[in-house]
Amino acid sequence: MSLARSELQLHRDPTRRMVGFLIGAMVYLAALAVTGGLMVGTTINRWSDDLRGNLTVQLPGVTAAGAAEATGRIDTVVSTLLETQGVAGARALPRRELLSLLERWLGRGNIPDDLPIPALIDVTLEPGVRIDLDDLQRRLAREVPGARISDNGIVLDRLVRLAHSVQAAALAIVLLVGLAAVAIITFVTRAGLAMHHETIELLHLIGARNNYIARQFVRHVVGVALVGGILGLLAAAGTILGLARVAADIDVFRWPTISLADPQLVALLTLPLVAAVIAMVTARLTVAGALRRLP
Amino acid sequence: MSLARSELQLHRDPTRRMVGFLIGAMVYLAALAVTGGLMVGTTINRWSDDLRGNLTVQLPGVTAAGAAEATGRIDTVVSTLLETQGVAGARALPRRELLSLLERWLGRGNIPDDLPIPALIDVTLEPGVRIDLDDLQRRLAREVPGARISDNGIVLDRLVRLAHSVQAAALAIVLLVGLAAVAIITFVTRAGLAMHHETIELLHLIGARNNYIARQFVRHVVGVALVGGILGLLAAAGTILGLARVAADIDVFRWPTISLADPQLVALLTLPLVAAVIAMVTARLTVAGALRRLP
Amino acid sequence: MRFCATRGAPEFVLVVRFEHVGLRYENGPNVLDDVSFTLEPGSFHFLTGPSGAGKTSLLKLMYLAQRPTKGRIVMFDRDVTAAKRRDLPGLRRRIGVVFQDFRLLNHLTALENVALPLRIAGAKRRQIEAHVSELLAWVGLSGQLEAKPPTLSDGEKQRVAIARAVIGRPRLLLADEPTGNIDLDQGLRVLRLFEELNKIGTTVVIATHDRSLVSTIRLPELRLAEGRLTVHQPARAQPTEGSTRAVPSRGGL
Amino acid sequence: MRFCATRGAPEFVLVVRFEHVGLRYENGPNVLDDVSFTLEPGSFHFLTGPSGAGKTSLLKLMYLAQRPTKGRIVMFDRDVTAAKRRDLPGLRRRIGVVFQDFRLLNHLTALENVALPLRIAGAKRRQIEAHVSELLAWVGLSGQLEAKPPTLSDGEKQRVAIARAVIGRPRLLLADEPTGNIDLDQGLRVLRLFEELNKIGTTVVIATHDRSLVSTIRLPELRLAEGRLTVHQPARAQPTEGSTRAVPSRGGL
Ligand SMILES: Nc1ncnc2c1ncn2[C@@H]1O[C@H](COP(=O)(O)OP(=O)(O)OP(=O)(O)O)[C@@H](O)[C@H]1O
Ligand SMILES: Nc1ncnc2c1ncn2[C@@H]1O[C@H](COP(=O)(O)OP(=O)(O)OP(=O)(O)O)[C@@H](O)[C@H]1O
Ligand SMILES: [Mg+2]
Ligand SMILES: [Mg+2]
Repeated sequence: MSLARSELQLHRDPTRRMVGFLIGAMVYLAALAVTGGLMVGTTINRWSDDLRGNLTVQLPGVTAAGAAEATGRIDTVVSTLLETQGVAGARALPRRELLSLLERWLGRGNIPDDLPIPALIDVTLEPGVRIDLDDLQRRLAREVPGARISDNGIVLDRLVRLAHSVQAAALAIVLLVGLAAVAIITFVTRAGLAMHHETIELLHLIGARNNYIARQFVRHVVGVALVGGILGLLAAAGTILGLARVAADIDVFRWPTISLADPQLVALLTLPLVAAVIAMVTARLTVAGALRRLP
Repeated sequence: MSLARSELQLHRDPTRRMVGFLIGAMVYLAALAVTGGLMVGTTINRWSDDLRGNLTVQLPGVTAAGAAEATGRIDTVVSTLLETQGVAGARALPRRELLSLLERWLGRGNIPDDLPIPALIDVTLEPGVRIDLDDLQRRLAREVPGARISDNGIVLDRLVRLAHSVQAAALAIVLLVGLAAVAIITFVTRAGLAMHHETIELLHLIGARNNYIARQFVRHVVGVALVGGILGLLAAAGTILGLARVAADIDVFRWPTISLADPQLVALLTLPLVAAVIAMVTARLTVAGALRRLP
Repeated sequence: MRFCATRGAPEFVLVVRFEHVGLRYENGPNVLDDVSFTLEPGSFHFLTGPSGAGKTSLLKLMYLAQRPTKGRIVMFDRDVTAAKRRDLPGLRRRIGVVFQDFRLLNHLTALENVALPLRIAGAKRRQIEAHVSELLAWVGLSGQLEAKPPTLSDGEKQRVAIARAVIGRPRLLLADEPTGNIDLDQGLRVLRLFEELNKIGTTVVIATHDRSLVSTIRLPELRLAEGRLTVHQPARAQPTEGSTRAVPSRGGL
Repeated sequence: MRFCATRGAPEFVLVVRFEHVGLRYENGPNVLDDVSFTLEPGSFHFLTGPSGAGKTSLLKLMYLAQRPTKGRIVMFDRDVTAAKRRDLPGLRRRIGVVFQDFRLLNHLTALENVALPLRIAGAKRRQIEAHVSELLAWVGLSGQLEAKPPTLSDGEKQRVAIARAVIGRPRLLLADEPTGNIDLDQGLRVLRLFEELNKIGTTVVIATHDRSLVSTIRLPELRLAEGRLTVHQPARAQPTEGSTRAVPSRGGL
């Protein structure tokens, strides 16, 4: 002979497992979408970072014999570049490096010593700085006739556009999953309340205050949402780590290695809390609405 | 004064919108996952197709002057290649093409006529055939001294592994969404039936046959699932077309252009039907279970 | 209200026969101990007993909502304790029940609620409507054909429940406290409806503790007490029109 | 059953006062037309009228489940037609209601159902249990403290509903057909419970069409017919112990 904790006995509710499951599923999907979005965004940012703020300055080709003589010209160009505002660094690609690049096309050992190979100078720009390329070109050509700037602008532009598209898509997916979560929690909570309508009405009629009634529902829904959300997050973490292991094997695309210490991923840990808050607000509003319709 | 169509009046059910929405959401997610999986799979297959069954044969470089003389040697190699079992085609890369490739590295106009440029022959293999490269190499070198085969094996291997991983991930996601859909429909149907328990019991007591009762639920759930599923599919189609438009702008990665006539995408059209079948089976089993518990 | 169709020879010899029936709900005490009785076609009985005696439980056994823990029950000449599940709906359709708690479907109108047994039996929609609204008018609800149960008073709900029980002209009518929520005038009117049905061959059992009802209309009485059932014949003939062809039942025990 | 605590001066002069109250449900006819009456502390009335007369509707107005379409209602000296929503729970806790359809919570035991009003008022768990089980024993349900309503007979449910209505020692007790499902013996026992409460100052209104109840216990009668209410005094003093201090109410009209 004993009295139950709560007269609504919501923990014996048939909708309980459903609410938990759905919230878990939504947290899972949201976590995957966020991670996916972050990953793709980071990857593309890296790709474009590699290019952004990169110029190549090209000097007329010299044969192996004239290489020593060319070094002076290269140094002139490099120092001019380094004096230019916005240039972070300038490095001449060693002839060996160029030769190995050429070998890809010409075949190993096929490059005659008398092939005039242009000197390439890799220029790094300070982030966010836009340089007047025309002016630079003119100045360089004055110092070393034949020096030309080749810009990676087009490729860069494409990548930046892609990065934005992908990030927009990721954001859209996260929003979508979030909306779905809100909708589902609302529906499920409403259905739950519809089931308990008679109980709510009776409690109301025998003098229970709105708060007394709402509190029980809110406590229940929040508990279920937290548990479901945490389970969903754990499942998502499992999936992400699994994918990360696979991705680590494949460096073709330079996927970033995923680290769970990443601050943006740490933000994912709040997802169950977000779900719980959504659940709480929904439940409170729904109960309040149901009670307002009572006399 | 008129009699309603169905005594259960399920179409006025509060769970109706929830069932429709959830099924729509699941179909939406499943459609996106399937499409995404197909797209990534197709893309990687194309990439690897470009490489799979591709060999490059390289002949010693010749200068512009010696080009005419080299043509004979190239023809010899090509005909030898075409006689080899498993070779589908062989094409000498025109000197102009090679030059334009080189210009990327050497700078436009920097290539002297006397630069000995190797001749490259692009060999396509019949799909699925593995050729004894060592033997081929020996035979070619006999015909034209200095001819060498360069294999893309390593890159190919990587891409095939990546393709498999991505396809496995896509499959896992589709399965997951499918399972979630089944679980959700089951839960929602059960909750709906719990709400209607008294109606079912009364109909049973006044002599309705199980079929009569189950039919109404099944008809209702299937209708809702179909409508929800179709709406979900339409939403998914909208999303996919939107993404396709964005992707079409970006050919950096050679995403395949998505055509909704693709047979695999046409298969997506069956998703609402699949959802309806899942709903039907779930509803029928649940009602049968509920009725079995009655006297 | 007249039930026009009368049949010739009855389709069965016995409507209900209980043989040493016992019933207990899981881990409760015996509600029915050893109950035996027989109801013949066209008989009319009261079922009385104090609250909790098992009147509703006994009716449940008769409308096949409950299986006995022991003993044998024969309904319409068939042993229902051994019957297959798929044969039960056919038997149930011959039985009309006025549930103590009404069991109306809240989302349907009064008209639709009463029409249910006809719909289940597959009757035509046209026929149903005329028939149902005539009956509802007879129980005084002609103004509330389209009202849903939540907007009806309890007496009105009870009358809808009664109409639903009799609409299909059942062979056996089981009414559980059918006048508990209506006043004596309407109660007598309802009893007259039951008598009309009884006249065309329906066997009627009315569970009640309304002693004023039992004493006004003298009918044989099945009395339940402490899990046992005894049959009591009324002291003298019925004081009403004499139309209730109550056949004395050969009660068990 | 004794309600030990008695209070000194009553906290209010009037328990209920209706002034020209009218009620109609949306697009229906007027259920109540122009009803005026006053219930003083410690009075005891029957509320009678044919089925559908509006008895339950009148009680609903009194337990604040319905607002009148016109007129003014004063409860415990407060005009409830003008009261703020957040003041209503306090008023409702002074009122005990036996609903015609019981309204027990199916997932709670009899004990927990009866304990509800005490829980809502914030009573200690220990106190609740002893008190509740004593009351349940008094209505004859000591063996079913842990039973859930679906496993109770209708008479048993009604007694649980009665226990829940009186457990909080309300100032106003409204009982809608409280003896409809129990036999006369138990009905009189329940009435004695109400009389005990009435003795310590509770105002009691019992809606019923059970004429035998009304004629056994002579109490002033609020009679509802065609939307109007008239007050009838009993022909002579109460034949029961004479303990029901029924104060003649100054009825309206
Ligand atoms: N929520 C509602 N909406 C519309 N009409 C209603 C509603 N509740 C009651 N009514 C109507 O109001 C009238 C009075 O109903 P009420 O329940 O007050 O009667 P009553 O006197 O309690 O009858 P009974 O003795 O049968 O319980 C009835 O005709 C009923 O149909
Ligand atoms: N489903 C059930 N599970 C367990 N016990 C039950 C169940 N239904 C009824 N009982 C118990 O069986 C006994 C008889 O119940 P029943 O409803 O048959 O009584 P009754 O004669 O109809 O009473 P009333 O006049 O109050 O309706 C009661 O004590 C009740 O508590
Ligand atoms: Mg009963
Ligand atoms: Mg009423």
